[in-house]
Amino acid sequence: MTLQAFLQVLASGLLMGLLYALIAVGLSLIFGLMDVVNFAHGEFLMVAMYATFGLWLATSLDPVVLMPAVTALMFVLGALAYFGVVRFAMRARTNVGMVQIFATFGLAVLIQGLAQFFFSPDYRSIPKSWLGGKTLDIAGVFLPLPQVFGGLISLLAFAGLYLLMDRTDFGKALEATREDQGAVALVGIDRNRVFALGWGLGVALVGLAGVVLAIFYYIHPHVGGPFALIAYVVVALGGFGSVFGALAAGLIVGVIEALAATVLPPAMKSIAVYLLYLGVVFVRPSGLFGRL
Amino acid sequence: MSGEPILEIRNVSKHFGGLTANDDVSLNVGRGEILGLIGPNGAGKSTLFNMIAGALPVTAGTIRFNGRDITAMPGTARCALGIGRTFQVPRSFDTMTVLENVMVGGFMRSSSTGAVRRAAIETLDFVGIGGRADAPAVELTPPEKRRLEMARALATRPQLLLLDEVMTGLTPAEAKAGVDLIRKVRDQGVTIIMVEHVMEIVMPLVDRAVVLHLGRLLAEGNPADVVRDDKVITAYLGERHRAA
Amino acid sequence: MTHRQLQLVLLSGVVIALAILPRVITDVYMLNVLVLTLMYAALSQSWNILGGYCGQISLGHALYFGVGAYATSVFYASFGITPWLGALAGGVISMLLALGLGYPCFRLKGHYFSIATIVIAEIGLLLVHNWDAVGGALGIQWPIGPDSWVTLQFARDKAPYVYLALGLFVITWLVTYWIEDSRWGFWWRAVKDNPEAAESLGVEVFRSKMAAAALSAFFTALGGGFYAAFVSYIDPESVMTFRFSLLFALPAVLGGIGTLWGPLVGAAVLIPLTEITRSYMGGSGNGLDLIIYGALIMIISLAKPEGILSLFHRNAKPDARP
Amino acid sequence: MIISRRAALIGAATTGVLPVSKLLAQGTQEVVIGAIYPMSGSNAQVGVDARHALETAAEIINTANAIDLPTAKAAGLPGLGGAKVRLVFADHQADPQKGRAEAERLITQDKVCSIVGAFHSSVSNTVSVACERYAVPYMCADSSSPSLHRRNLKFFFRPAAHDETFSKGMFDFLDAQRAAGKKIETLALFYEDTIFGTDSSNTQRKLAQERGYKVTADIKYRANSPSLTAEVQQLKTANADVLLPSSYTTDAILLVKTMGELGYKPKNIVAQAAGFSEKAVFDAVGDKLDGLISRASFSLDMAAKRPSISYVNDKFKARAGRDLNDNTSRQFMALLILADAINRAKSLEGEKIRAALAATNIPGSETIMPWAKVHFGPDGQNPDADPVLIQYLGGKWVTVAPKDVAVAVAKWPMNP
Repeated sequence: MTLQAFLQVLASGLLMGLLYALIAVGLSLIFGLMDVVNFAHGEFLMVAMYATFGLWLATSLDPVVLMPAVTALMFVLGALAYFGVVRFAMRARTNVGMVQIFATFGLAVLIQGLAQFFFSPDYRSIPKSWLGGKTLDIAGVFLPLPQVFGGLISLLAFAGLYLLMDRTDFGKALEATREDQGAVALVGIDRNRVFALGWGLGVALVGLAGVVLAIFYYIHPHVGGPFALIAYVVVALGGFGSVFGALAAGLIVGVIEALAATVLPPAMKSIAVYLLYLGVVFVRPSGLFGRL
Repeated sequence: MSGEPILEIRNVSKHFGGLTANDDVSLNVGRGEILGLIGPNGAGKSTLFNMIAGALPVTAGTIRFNGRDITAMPGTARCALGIGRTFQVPRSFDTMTVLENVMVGGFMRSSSTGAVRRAAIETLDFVGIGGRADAPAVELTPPEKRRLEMARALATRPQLLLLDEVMTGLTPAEAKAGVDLIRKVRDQGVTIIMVEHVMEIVMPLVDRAVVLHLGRLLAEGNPADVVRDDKVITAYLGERHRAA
Repeated sequence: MTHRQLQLVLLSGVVIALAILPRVITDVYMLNVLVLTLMYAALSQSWNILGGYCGQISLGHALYFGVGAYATSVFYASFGITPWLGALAGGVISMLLALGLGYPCFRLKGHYFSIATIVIAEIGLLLVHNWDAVGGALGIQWPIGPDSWVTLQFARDKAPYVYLALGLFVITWLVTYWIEDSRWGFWWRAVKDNPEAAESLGVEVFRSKMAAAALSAFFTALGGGFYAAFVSYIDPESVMTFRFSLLFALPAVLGGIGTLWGPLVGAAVLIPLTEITRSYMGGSGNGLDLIIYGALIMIISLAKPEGILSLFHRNAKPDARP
Repeated sequence: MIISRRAALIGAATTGVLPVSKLLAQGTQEVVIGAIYPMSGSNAQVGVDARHALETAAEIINTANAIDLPTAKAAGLPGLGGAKVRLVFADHQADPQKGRAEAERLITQDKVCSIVGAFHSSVSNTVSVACERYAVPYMCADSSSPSLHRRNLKFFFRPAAHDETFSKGMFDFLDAQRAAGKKIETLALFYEDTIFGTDSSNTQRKLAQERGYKVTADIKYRANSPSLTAEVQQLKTANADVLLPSSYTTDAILLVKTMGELGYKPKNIVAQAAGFSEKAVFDAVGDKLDGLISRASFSLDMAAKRPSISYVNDKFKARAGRDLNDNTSRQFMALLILADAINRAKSLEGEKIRAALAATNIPGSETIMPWAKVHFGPDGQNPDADPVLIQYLGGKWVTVAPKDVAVAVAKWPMNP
């Protein structure tokens, strides 16, 4: 492989990795807050893509312009998912983990069905947009603009998340809730409100990723699955609950996956990512940056 | 209290990173005695306790049980040799009934379910919660949970029983019942080490008191003498001042 | 009569009723649903050993199912060895695999363990997908032969498959029943509820997990062998995907995790629901069947978090948590 | 085996189809045909389109149409007293087990006299075996794995080509281009890790060797991958004279987008249809595909020679909102061929329909396909279902090969 080809694969891997991190961080946030693994995460991504597509179809505005609207919508959806589903799942007295997994799995199937019902199972895409199909050529290394934009959004989201967790009352409430759920009630924080906000935030983050993906990817009721699997691996690799871990693991997974496809038969490139995960947790059972 | 000690702790230290939890602690426990391990918060009682139970590895030193070096042995194996324990915050098996909880311990000594069940019922009667045998463990009151923990540990037929703050949070009447139960256990020939934070409750019960302070052995001897020891008083007063 | 004897009587009743069923129901489609229900009950019972009793939530059991299906198919299609032996071989291979994988994996806790099982099953899927000696993506076609209990091929008759699936369920049930009241059963539940406390009571935590994994993998592979014989054609996508791992856990969770009857009750609700919504509503292609299926799973798991079975417990336990 | 014999008898009784006389006496006047397709899951759109295609075919069978297609002229099937065709659809979710269960349900509950299906070759595999066991003809409309007709099944029929024939057509075209002085030395194979991708690439690899082409990239990728960047980078590095993709819609869109992003313009693409005949792909990335060549079972520009094609296409478009393509044309035609056999069999009994199908002899001109004719070998395969090659030029498909049906000369290379 030439140096240029290597740099190309590396750059593509990093850009994809930033996107993986953005998809995964919402999952990690929700987990860190309340120990819930959300099996409908991929479907939230899909909903965000359809929301972008639907709004684009209705308003002809560019996806970039639609981003705040879609993100806000996803925030509301996340909060609703908490109030409508997860809140009840957390009431379980025993095997809480399994109940959550299957309640959110049921939600995932339901959302897929709704998507098929309202949008038909056809493959949609946004053929024309400001960024779509445009590419930066830096000395023979091509950086597609939608992915560059996605990478920037991802970095901004992580910076914002850092500030939010570190500087705001909401961040402190989140932190307090995840430290000790019982104590929170004593200091007068409404647990349900914090959880709902946490879900809203987590789903809004995956909403950002959905808008970016809608620019350059196809849209389909089942589009979430492969991304969700990667997101789970990213979250676990980085350490459940760790925001920085999600970013680091996302980048690692993106690069490893891209490089593996040049070394292994491409059909088996995911094996490299999976082995990496296993290798890391066998040495560090709580991931790269996990607490536990 | 004659003959060779059941437990010998020799120069045991424990470091957590740069933090020293126990520093060069040596201690003998005689067969059949009730030993009180006391000291203010952060004295290193729980750490020492967990090292004896095998839940934590030592950094340095040796622990011998019945003359046998058990320093590197995991908790499971120590249980097989005859060391039982309870937990500071009771850890019952919450999907099981009270009886089943105790049976888990019983399988240490027998693989016949019938025999284990019969023995477990006896043990439950012995600790005084025989009437709750079929209740789910999760429904027990806190004092009942402490008794369940004790029954579970007794079901493994220990020679040495480690009790971790079993009196904490009990009303005076409950504590009195607890004291009676511990005496009854000792009368069966079981050696007991109990960690307690509150001295007043345990002093009449223990044969010998060992006071830890800042990870080191501060005083040891007859409980009546120990509570009058200046060093001990300072250690506890110091803590009260800090707390205030 | 003790509680345990009552269970055996109940099982006999269920077995007799189910054995008579193929003589009453003659509809091939309904018998097919019955076969699947019993098969998933057996597979979920196998999963329950590790996931329900021992508390190790595996979401990668499709791997063992696939190993069973592939071992049986390769032995039969390539060497003419009867699926009875093939499934047994698959069971043994799976058991060894589970022990080998358990060694590193049981160091992991909670979600790290579950994700590891997903990832390992995905690796297995990709390897089989790209392994030409076992057909790769093309899969393995069973030779079409006459009806026979040796080759387990029956052209139109579903009753033999009902009996085979029922047999598999009864075996997994009896094994669970027997273990539930033995040292291993107590140890597994102790490991699930509180590993630290279990260790202090002399429970061999690691060995308990390994034993549960081996047994669970063995029976899951037998189920895979049965499925291969039942369908007579397998490919990686139709026996090794994540979907199956979920389908093994789901009945136990819906019925009552870590209970003797949970898997059967859960499968009896879930499988007919899945099949019938698809068959009678799926033809339109508008996703309505998925909407109903998804909503029902959600509602059941939320309304009865301890499983459908908890409906029948007389001493329904009050909610201890806020 | 008392049980199995008994059940077999019941099976025969329930499956057994009512004699025509009784059927007519009851006034049902219905020929029930099952259709098994993916109606949910990632390929659900295929099922939805198939539904439109088959319903279009049923409409043409059931009404009188002045076109030259089998069973089109009269309303209903004259051989059965004008009986109408009724379709029953079932969802197989790409699962061979579910496909078989649905086949058995359609046969025993809905009493279908034959079944059409199933897109996925894996599902066609189990469905055809079930049909064989119940002596009900299986019309394999669109599954293209060559292994399907090599299993000695009596009730299996496939009027369209399979992957070997398709690939042969593609290489015949390449040979012709080379003979015309075009430089074609190197090929890049790009295929998904499924039955379709495996069958397609195996044949292409073999043909490349036999006919003296050098394969410089041989890339199997995981279907529905989130990213194909590294894979496309390898294609770009190889920069073969012809890229031969075997991909479905999702990956086809991603492949073309990624090629654009990495600044790779392949010299030529000759696609194994699939995704490259789907509207969704051209909606998404059609601007980058001008000059793409695909093998096809169907070509709309043949409508100039055969009025029936535009007639059918209009009817289909009214239902589906899109033109007929490689899959939907095959599904449409399969039902007509089946109806023709049922009409000639004058019976709904599986054996008789089977016999009629085996005796099928429809000239190509009475189809909407570019086939020479429709007849079946002993293996149930139509040996004369040669594909055409069509090129996507200025937003329209143009037939460019073989010579006798070509409307225009291929634009070659696609990207200079």
